[in-house]
Amino acid sequence: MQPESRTPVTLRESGDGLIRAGVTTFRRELLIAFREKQDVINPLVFFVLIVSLFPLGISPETEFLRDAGAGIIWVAALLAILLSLNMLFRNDYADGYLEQWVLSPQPLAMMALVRVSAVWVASVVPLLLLVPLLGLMLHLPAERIGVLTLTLLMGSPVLLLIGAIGAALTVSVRNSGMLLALLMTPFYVPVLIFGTGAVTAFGQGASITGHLAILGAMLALAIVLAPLAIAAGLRMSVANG
Amino acid sequence: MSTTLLEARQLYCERDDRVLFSGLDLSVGSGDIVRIAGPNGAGKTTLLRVLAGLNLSFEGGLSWYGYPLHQQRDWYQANMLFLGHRAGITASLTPLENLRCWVDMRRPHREELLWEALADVGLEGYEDIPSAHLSAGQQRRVALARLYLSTEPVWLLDEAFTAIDQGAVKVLESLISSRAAQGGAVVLSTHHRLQLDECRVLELGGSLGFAT
Amino acid sequence: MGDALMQFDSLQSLIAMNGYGAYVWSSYLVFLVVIAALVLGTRLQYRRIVLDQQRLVRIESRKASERKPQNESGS
Amino acid sequence: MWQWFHKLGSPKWFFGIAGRLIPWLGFGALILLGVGIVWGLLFAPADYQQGDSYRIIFIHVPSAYLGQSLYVAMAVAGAVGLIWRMKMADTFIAATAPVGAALTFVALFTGAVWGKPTWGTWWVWDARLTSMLLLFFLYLGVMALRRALEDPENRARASAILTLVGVVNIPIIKFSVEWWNTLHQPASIKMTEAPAMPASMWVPLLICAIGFHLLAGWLILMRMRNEILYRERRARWVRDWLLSQ
Repeated sequence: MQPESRTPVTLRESGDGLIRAGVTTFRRELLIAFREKQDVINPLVFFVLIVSLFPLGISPETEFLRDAGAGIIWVAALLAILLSLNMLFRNDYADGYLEQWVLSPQPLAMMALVRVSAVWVASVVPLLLLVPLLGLMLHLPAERIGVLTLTLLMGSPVLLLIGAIGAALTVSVRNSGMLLALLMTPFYVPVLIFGTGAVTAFGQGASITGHLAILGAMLALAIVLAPLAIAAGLRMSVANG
Repeated sequence: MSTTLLEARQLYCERDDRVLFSGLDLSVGSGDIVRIAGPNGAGKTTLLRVLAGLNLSFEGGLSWYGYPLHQQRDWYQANMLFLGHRAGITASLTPLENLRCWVDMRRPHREELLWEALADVGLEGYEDIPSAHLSAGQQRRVALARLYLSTEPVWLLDEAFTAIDQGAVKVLESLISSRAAQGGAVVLSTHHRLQLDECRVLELGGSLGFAT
Repeated sequence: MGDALMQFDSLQSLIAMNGYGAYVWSSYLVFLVVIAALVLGTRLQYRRIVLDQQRLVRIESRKASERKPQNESGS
Repeated sequence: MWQWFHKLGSPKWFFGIAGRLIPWLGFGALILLGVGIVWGLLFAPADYQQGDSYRIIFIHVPSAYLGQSLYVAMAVAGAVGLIWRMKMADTFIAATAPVGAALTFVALFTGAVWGKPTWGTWWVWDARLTSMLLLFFLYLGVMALRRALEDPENRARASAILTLVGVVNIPIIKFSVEWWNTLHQPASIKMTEAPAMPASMWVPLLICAIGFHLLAGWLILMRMRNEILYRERRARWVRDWLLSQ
C-alpha cells in the first residue's frame, strides 16, 4: 500500500468555511471544559469561598450584608474570572496547538472572539447560576439579586474579553498569575463601578437603565476591540515558540 | 521552471546577540525538497518559523506565489502546513478529535478519511482514547497523520523525524517525496540521514546561508 | 513680578509657612528625592553599560590575541 | 516605503541628535524649575481659602499632567512601533515608563499631602486622585510586563499592545471614576477646581509646567541613549563611542 497522501494537492483560494471553523473552535472549547471539569469547578469554589470570607471578616449583620452584598459578589466574580483566565491559552501554548490554531487560515480576531465566548459559556455562566444562591446568603432582597445577576450577565463578558488580552500577552511567561491580575485589574474598574452602581441605584429606587446602557456600551466596545488585541497578543506569544 | 511557491530574499535574523543568518535567499518551487542543515542553535527552527509566518522579528522579504506574504497571510496559511517541535496534540482530546479539530479549521472533510489517516500512521485501535494515554511517539504520529490529510502544497517540517520509530521514518520519507512529486514543496530540518536523492541542502551557521 | 513680593519676612516664617510648612516642604522633598532617584538610576544604567562594553572588548581582544600565535585556522 | 521608515528611526542618527539636545534640556529645566519653584514658594501670594498649602500646586499639577501625557505618548510610540516596526519606538517606551511612573507617584503623593490640611484626611477618594492611582497601576503594569518578557521583540510588541489598550481605557476609567465620585462624594469635599488664579499664581505655575516638560525630556532622552547603547552594543560606532568616553 504505497503511502500516498490521502488527498491530492489543491491550491486553495483562501480559508473558506468561517462558520465551520467557528463552530469547531466553540465545540472544542466546550469539549475540553467538559473533559477537564476541574478547571471549571475551581473558580466556582473560589467564588463561593471569597464571598463567605466577607461576613466572617467584617460582620454578619443583615443590614451591612444587604448594603455591601452586591459589591462583594461583584468583586468575588471579578477575582474568579481573573483566576480562570490564567489557564485560558496556557495548555494550548504548552502542547503546541496554539501555533496550529494561529496558523489556521481564518481571521484570528474572529476565532479569538468565538473562543472567549465559548469559555464564557463554559466557565462564567455556571458562576452566574451561583449568584442567586450567594445573594440569599448575603440577605439580599430577591429583586436586587435579579438586578445583580443582570449586571453580572452584561459585565462578565467584558471582564473575560479584557482579561483575555492579558492572558494572550502573558501566555509565554512562566508563573504569570499575579502579573495577569496586575495588568488587567485597572481595566476592570469601570465595569465594577457601573455594575455595582446599578444595584445600589436599584436599592435606592432610582432607575437603572442608564447604568445598563453604559454596561451595554462597554460590552459592545469590548466585543469589537478586545479580539483585535487578543489576536495581536497571541501572534506575539507564539512567535518564537 | 516550476512555479515558485515560497521565496525569501535577503533574510536577516539575529537572536540574543548572535546573527543566525543574513543575506539568505531561498526559492522553493513546486517539486522541490529543501533540507535545512546545520549544527544545533544555527537557527534552523527560527528560519522555519520565519518561513511559516510565525516569527515576525526578521528583516528581508518573504513572498508566496509572487505576492508579499504579509499581505496574503490567510491565502498562504490555507496552503501551508507547519509541524513544529511540539506535536500540537491536546492531551484531553482523542486523536480522532484532534485531527477533526485541525482539519475542520481548514476545509470540509469526510469522517472516514480521519480513520484511514490514523490507520496509515499505525494507530488503529487508539483512535478514541484520550491522547494523554498515548506515548510521545504515538502523539507525534497523530501529528504525522495530518500529512496524510493535508492538501496543502507547502510543508514546513521542523525536526520532522524526531521521536518516531524506524517504520514511521520510511512512511514519512515516502510521503515527502510523493508530496513533491504531486507538485508540492517541502522544507524540513532533521538530523536524520535522509534517503531522498532529489533534495537540496541549505547550510546554516558558519558560511553565508544560501541554497547550494 | 507684579504684586508678587517676598511673602515671608524671616527664615522661620518661611519654614513654618503659617502652619502649612510640613505639608509643603514634605511634598517638595519627595519631589526632589524622586527626581534624584531617577537621575541616579539613569547614571548607574549608563555606567553599567560602559563597563559591560569595556569588559566585552577586553575579552575579545584577549581571545583575538590567543588565536593570533597559532596559524590562522579559518574563521 | 517600509525600508525608508525603518531608516528614519536609525539609532545612530537619533543618538547624535539626542546628545546635542540633552544639555539644553537639562539647563533649561534647571533654570525654569528654579525660577518657577522659588517664585511659587516665596513670592506668590497665599491663597485666601487654603493659605500656603496651595503652594504644592506648583509641582502637583505639572507632574499630574505629565504623568498622563507621557502615557499617551507611550501609546503613540507603541502604535508607531507596531505599524511601522520601528525599533526606536520601543526604546521610547522603555525610557519613558519609569519617568511617567515616578511623576505620577509625585502627583499622587503631593495630592494626598495637599488633601490633609484641606480636609483633614491623608487620602481622599477624589475623582482625580483615584484616576491618578489607577494610572500609576497602568505604568506598573507596563513595567512588570516588560520585565517578564525576555525576548526584545516580544517585549516591544507586548508593551505596545498594552499601552494601546491602556490609552483606550484611560478616558473610560476617568469617566467612570468621576461618575462614581459624584455618586458617593458629598459636594463639600470635592477637590476645588484650580481656583481662578491671579497672574502672580498661574505665571509661576506655567513656568514650572514648562520646566517639568524639559525635565522629563531631559530624563527620557538620556535613558533612550542608554537603551540605544545597550541594544546596539555590537555595532562598531557604539564600541568606538564607548571606548572614547
